[in-house]
Amino acid sequence: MEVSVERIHGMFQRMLLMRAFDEHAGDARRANLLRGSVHEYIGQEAIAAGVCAALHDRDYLSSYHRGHGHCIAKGADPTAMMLELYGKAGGVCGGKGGSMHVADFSLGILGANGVVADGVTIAVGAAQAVRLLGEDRIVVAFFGDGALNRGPMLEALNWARVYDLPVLFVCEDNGYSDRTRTVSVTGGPGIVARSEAFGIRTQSVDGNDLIAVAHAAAKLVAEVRAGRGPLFLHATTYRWRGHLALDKGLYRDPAELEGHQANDPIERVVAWLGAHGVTTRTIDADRREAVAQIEAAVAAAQAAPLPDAQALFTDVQDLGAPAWP
Amino acid sequence: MEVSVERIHGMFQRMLLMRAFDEHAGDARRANLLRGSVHEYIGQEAIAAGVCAALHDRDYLSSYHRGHGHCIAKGADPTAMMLELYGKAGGVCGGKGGSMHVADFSLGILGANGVVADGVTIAVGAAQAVRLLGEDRIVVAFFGDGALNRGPMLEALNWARVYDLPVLFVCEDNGYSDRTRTVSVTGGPGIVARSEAFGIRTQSVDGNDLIAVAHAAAKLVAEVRAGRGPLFLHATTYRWRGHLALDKGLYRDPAELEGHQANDPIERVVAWLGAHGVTTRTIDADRREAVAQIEAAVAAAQAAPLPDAQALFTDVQDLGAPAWP
Amino acid sequence: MAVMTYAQAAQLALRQEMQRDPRVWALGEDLGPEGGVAGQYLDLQREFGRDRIVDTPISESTIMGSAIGAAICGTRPVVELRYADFGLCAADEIVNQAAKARYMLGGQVRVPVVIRQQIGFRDGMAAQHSQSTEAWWVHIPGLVVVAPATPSDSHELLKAAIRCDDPVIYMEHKELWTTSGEVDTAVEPAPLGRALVRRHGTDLTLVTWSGMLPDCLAAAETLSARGVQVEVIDLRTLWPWDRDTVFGSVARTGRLLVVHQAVRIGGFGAELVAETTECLFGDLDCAPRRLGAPRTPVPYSQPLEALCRVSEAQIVATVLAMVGAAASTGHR
Amino acid sequence: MAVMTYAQAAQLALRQEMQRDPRVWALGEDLGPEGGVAGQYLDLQREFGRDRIVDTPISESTIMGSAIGAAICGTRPVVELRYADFGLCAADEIVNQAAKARYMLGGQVRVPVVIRQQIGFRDGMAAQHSQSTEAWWVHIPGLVVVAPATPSDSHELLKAAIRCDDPVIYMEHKELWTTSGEVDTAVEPAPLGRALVRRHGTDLTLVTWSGMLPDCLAAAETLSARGVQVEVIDLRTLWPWDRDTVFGSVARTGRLLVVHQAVRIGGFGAELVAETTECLFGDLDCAPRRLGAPRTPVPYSQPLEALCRVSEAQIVATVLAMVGAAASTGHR
Ligand SMILES: Cc1ncc(C[n+]2csc(CCOP(=O)(O)OP(=O)(O)O)c2C)c(N)n1
Ligand SMILES: Cc1ncc(C[n+]2csc(CCOP(=O)(O)OP(=O)(O)O)c2C)c(N)n1
Ligand SMILES: [Mg+2]
Ligand SMILES: [Mg+2]
Repeated sequence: MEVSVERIHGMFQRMLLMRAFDEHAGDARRANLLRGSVHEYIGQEAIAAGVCAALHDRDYLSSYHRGHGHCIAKGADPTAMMLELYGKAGGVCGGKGGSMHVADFSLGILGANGVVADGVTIAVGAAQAVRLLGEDRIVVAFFGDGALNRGPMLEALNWARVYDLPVLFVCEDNGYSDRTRTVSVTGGPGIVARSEAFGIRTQSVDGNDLIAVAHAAAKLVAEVRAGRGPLFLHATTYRWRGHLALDKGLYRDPAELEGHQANDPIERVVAWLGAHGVTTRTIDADRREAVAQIEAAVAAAQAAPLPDAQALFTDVQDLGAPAWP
Repeated sequence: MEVSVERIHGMFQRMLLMRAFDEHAGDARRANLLRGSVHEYIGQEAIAAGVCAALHDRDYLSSYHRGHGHCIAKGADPTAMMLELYGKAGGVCGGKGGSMHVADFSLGILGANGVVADGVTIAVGAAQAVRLLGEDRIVVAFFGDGALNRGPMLEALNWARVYDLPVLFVCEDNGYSDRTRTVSVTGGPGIVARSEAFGIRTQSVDGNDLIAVAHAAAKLVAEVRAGRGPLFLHATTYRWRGHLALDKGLYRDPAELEGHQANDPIERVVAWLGAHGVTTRTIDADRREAVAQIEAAVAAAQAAPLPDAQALFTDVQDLGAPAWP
Repeated sequence: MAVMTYAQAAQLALRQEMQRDPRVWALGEDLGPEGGVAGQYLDLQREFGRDRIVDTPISESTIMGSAIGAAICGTRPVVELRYADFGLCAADEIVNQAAKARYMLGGQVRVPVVIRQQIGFRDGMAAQHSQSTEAWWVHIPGLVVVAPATPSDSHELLKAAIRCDDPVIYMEHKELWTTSGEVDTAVEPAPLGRALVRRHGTDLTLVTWSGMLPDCLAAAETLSARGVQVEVIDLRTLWPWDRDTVFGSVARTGRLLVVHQAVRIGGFGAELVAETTECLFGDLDCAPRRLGAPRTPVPYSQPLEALCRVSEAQIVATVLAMVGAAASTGHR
Repeated sequence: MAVMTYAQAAQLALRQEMQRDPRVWALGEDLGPEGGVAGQYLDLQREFGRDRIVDTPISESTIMGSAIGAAICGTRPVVELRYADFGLCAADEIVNQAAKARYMLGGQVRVPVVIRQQIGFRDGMAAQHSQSTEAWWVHIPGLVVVAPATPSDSHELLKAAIRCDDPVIYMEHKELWTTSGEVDTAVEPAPLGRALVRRHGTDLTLVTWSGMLPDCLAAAETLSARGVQVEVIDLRTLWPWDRDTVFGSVARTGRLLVVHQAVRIGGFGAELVAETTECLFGDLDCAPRRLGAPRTPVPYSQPLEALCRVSEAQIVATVLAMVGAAASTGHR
């Protein structure tokens, strides 16, 4: 399956947007303009971009705490997302969710999630709904390497196989579970052995190589769509920032970080695009465009109104008053 | 490692005791002399007998809902157990636990357990205590094939490997998870693939062949004792009765049951003992002795007093009254 | 109208809802082979197939998590968690996902899932199979909590729960499965949140639900013979509970007693007493009281388990004390 | 005596207990690298090694289950579950195993485990990282529930919890980590179950704990200036709670207000109000009241989160209403 230069170029533009979005989100959190936990996706962008390019709008996507990139890759509006991070009324979740719960259901994005692995059990259920309703969709579940030690994650792998569900599992293996090196708390031969032990065919890929991810995802998504799922993509990568914006990442050797920064997934695409005839001028324009788009989103977010007090009480549940006198 | 005829004979006697115990327990439950859930171990006795013969008294054992056999195999007093099933004051747990919670801590038996797989997480913790206290003990965790689909079970496998704990996992694979055929809800190549995916060396054995189980267990226990654990024993077997005493097992093909009854682990040892010089007369005496011992236990249990009302309030916790006026 | 058991009524309700709406389905352990632990799914797999009555692995977290995913994606799952005790294996999914998804996502989704968890003592099931955890769920924003006490409600309330667009914790009582009574099989489900006055009375308001209803009615009968007329309210829905009915009654009787099988300390009775006291303090003729299990795990042995149960005699004695105490101090 | 933060006091307590008793150890996610999310384990792995300050996989069920096994086999584990929200991932192990093992096994074992779960709002942590679930644990037989509000208690109560032979749910408040105060570093831990009167008063008894204590004290200050003297009781241990102190105070003041950050409906305030009403009905001058969060998930956006908080102004207004109401109707 060949992925065209044009399509790679489109994915690259999304990567730039993700990068710019999280550059701002992290800085804004450190400046206390945002609240709560903000997990930057910086360094991992090729995975979301490559995988989501293989999806249709109607396909479902479930994400985890590091979820901004997946939303952008699936087509969510960065402005509405930025409003959400700023807790504004016009945010994708009306300001009630924040960074850990960004979602856009109109694009099949079931949401980021604050509990490790819970998004994966939700994803296999979404696939069951697809099956039951006879719909033509597939489900992609993103999660980190740390999730593979949580029971519900492992249950969900079994579940997908038992019911032969149309799910593509995508593990973003950045080597860390919060401040702990995942290998130090993960027994046995590793992630691929685990998914295969549940009968789920698994492919590994260099998650910093957009072209490789895009090819692998195109193939796997087509297979899942054809009913040959569930399948599993294991993508190795690295997160440049701390676990979350307020974590300085001091437990890591600076040399380790530098090594990985030299392997910037964005610059690797830049090189590839250059080799395939895209000019530096075009790429520079892309970069400016991404930054400009995020700047506009930030400006809009900062100018937007906060939610009305009564929003506190809406969408709790239909029955019963949230507060009795 | 050779296991002597004498030792096999001793294990055989324990098997007879288990069988007689659960013959009575099942009947007594069906006659409403007992209460609650009673899970008979009938047909699986070779596993407990063979594994526990390799253990010292000080070794820890954790069990699950089908726990009578493991207790007897580890040396628990069938009379105190029977009192427990009859809810009597002198029961191993003072009548407060019942069939699903039989335990004898003085023999390292941490207890049967009413929640699938929870005993396994407890077992790996026991092994951590052993390590921390520098004790010379190992831990054996028994569980069923259905448990391999529960997250905590899978987490515990990882856990034991991460900390290299002295645990022997023993899966009693009787093909059923309650009324459901386990294979119908278990994806992938199966149980052995799962434990190995967590880096735990696994051996399969015919669980109805006492000699095979005893040999395998002796070897594995010695390895765990020598610090080469955790290890995993996968023993295939079959339960003759329903999932619990009140389940008639109508979801099974009678032919299936008959086939397995022809493979009675007890009669297989009888044949082996015969071939190794143990006389029919001795074996008949063994059978009578086991039945007599259980009859005596039942008589004692039926005659024993019920707990005093105040037992309701003891051993809840040191602080705070369980019932304020 | 037909006479049937609480279990049969539950089976009928699910069957009717599945016939009515193809998006309704059920999942859990052992629903197919013998129709669930109480036959409440009997024959349904035969009628609707293995895709709509789904036998699952022993994976409570994923049973619950997948139902949430399926609910937000357009279906209406009925989750069978068996005992409320095992419901705790899915507490995270229930509380952190099912109850909050609609709110956290700013109303983009709804989570129409029914979460069945059996509660209560039955015949020596002991500490890990006897708990009544309704108070936990009432405390969690986003959840509806329902507990039917009769065959008729077993039918009607399950239908109502299935049609509810929010997650419903649906608690059936193990001892009620085999009770039988009249069921209007053609009934349209009543709205959730309405209590029923099971017996009218003027002297004291007794609020109860689920497995304690029969004992409360028996106690009321005994008390009636002794000249004390107790109004027995079956709450049916615990969240939101029917303030109008309870407050209206307490305003008339001046006395409130709540009876439940759950542990008394921290039970839902505390909320009912606290809220009623806050709102109707001036109308109360005596201190409202609660009866429930002592704060001990549930023991196996029959006489000990029996001591954990609120007995008819205890209800009678408590009511008499309350009525007598009030009589002796007079209206304040 | 030394001045230190609540987090430092917690670190010191654990350190002292680990020095004192080699059976004490701790386990949880990320305890080593930076000493836990609030530095409450800072440097301890360096001092005690990786076998006693254990970094774990993200496996809440097994973190909890293994600690139970280790506790019944002779050690005294301190479990770090991080946020109370994730504590729900181990609800089964806490409720069905830790709380019941001693009882179910007829007293053969004890489960000396401290289960740390951080509660409360902090700075937009939103719906899955802000819950206060103390009411759940109070309802479960077998558990002790502790919630320190000051650096001194962060030190003293953690030590007491570690020495307790039963499972202790130990709830630290996220907003308190950085508060500082005097700590008697050489203190022997006081027994659990004792409240502290943080401020004496005659007009109303305000019972609170954990993160709401500072707001309650501030409100009491404001009220004092307006001539209303509020007695502020810091409960410290929620189960068993200190009836003598609370009842003694309410018997004097005739008025009870409970303030907590947890959701008001079904919160532990309900138990305190219900029990006090049952026992002291005749002493009450007005209806006891409770303040807590509305029954909504915790929203992210700052102004919405702020609305979920019980504010000083709300406390002041409620106290004034209670005192005024009583004043207008007079002693009854
Ligand atoms: C059940 C649960 N336990 C713990 C946490 C705290 N936590 C948040 S993210 C994280 C590490 C996750 O690592 P990984 O899955 O590899 O994702 P990454 O952050 O590396 O992208 C932890 C422990 C949580 N959110 N949920
Ligand atoms: C967490 C949990 N879920 C469900 C149950 C109900 N249950 C009890 S035993 C059992 C089947 C267990 O099968 P397996 O582990 O193979 O053991 P077996 O009964 O075959 O010996 C089930 C589902 C339970 N006890 N705990
Ligand atoms: Mg990671
Ligand atoms: Mg089995």
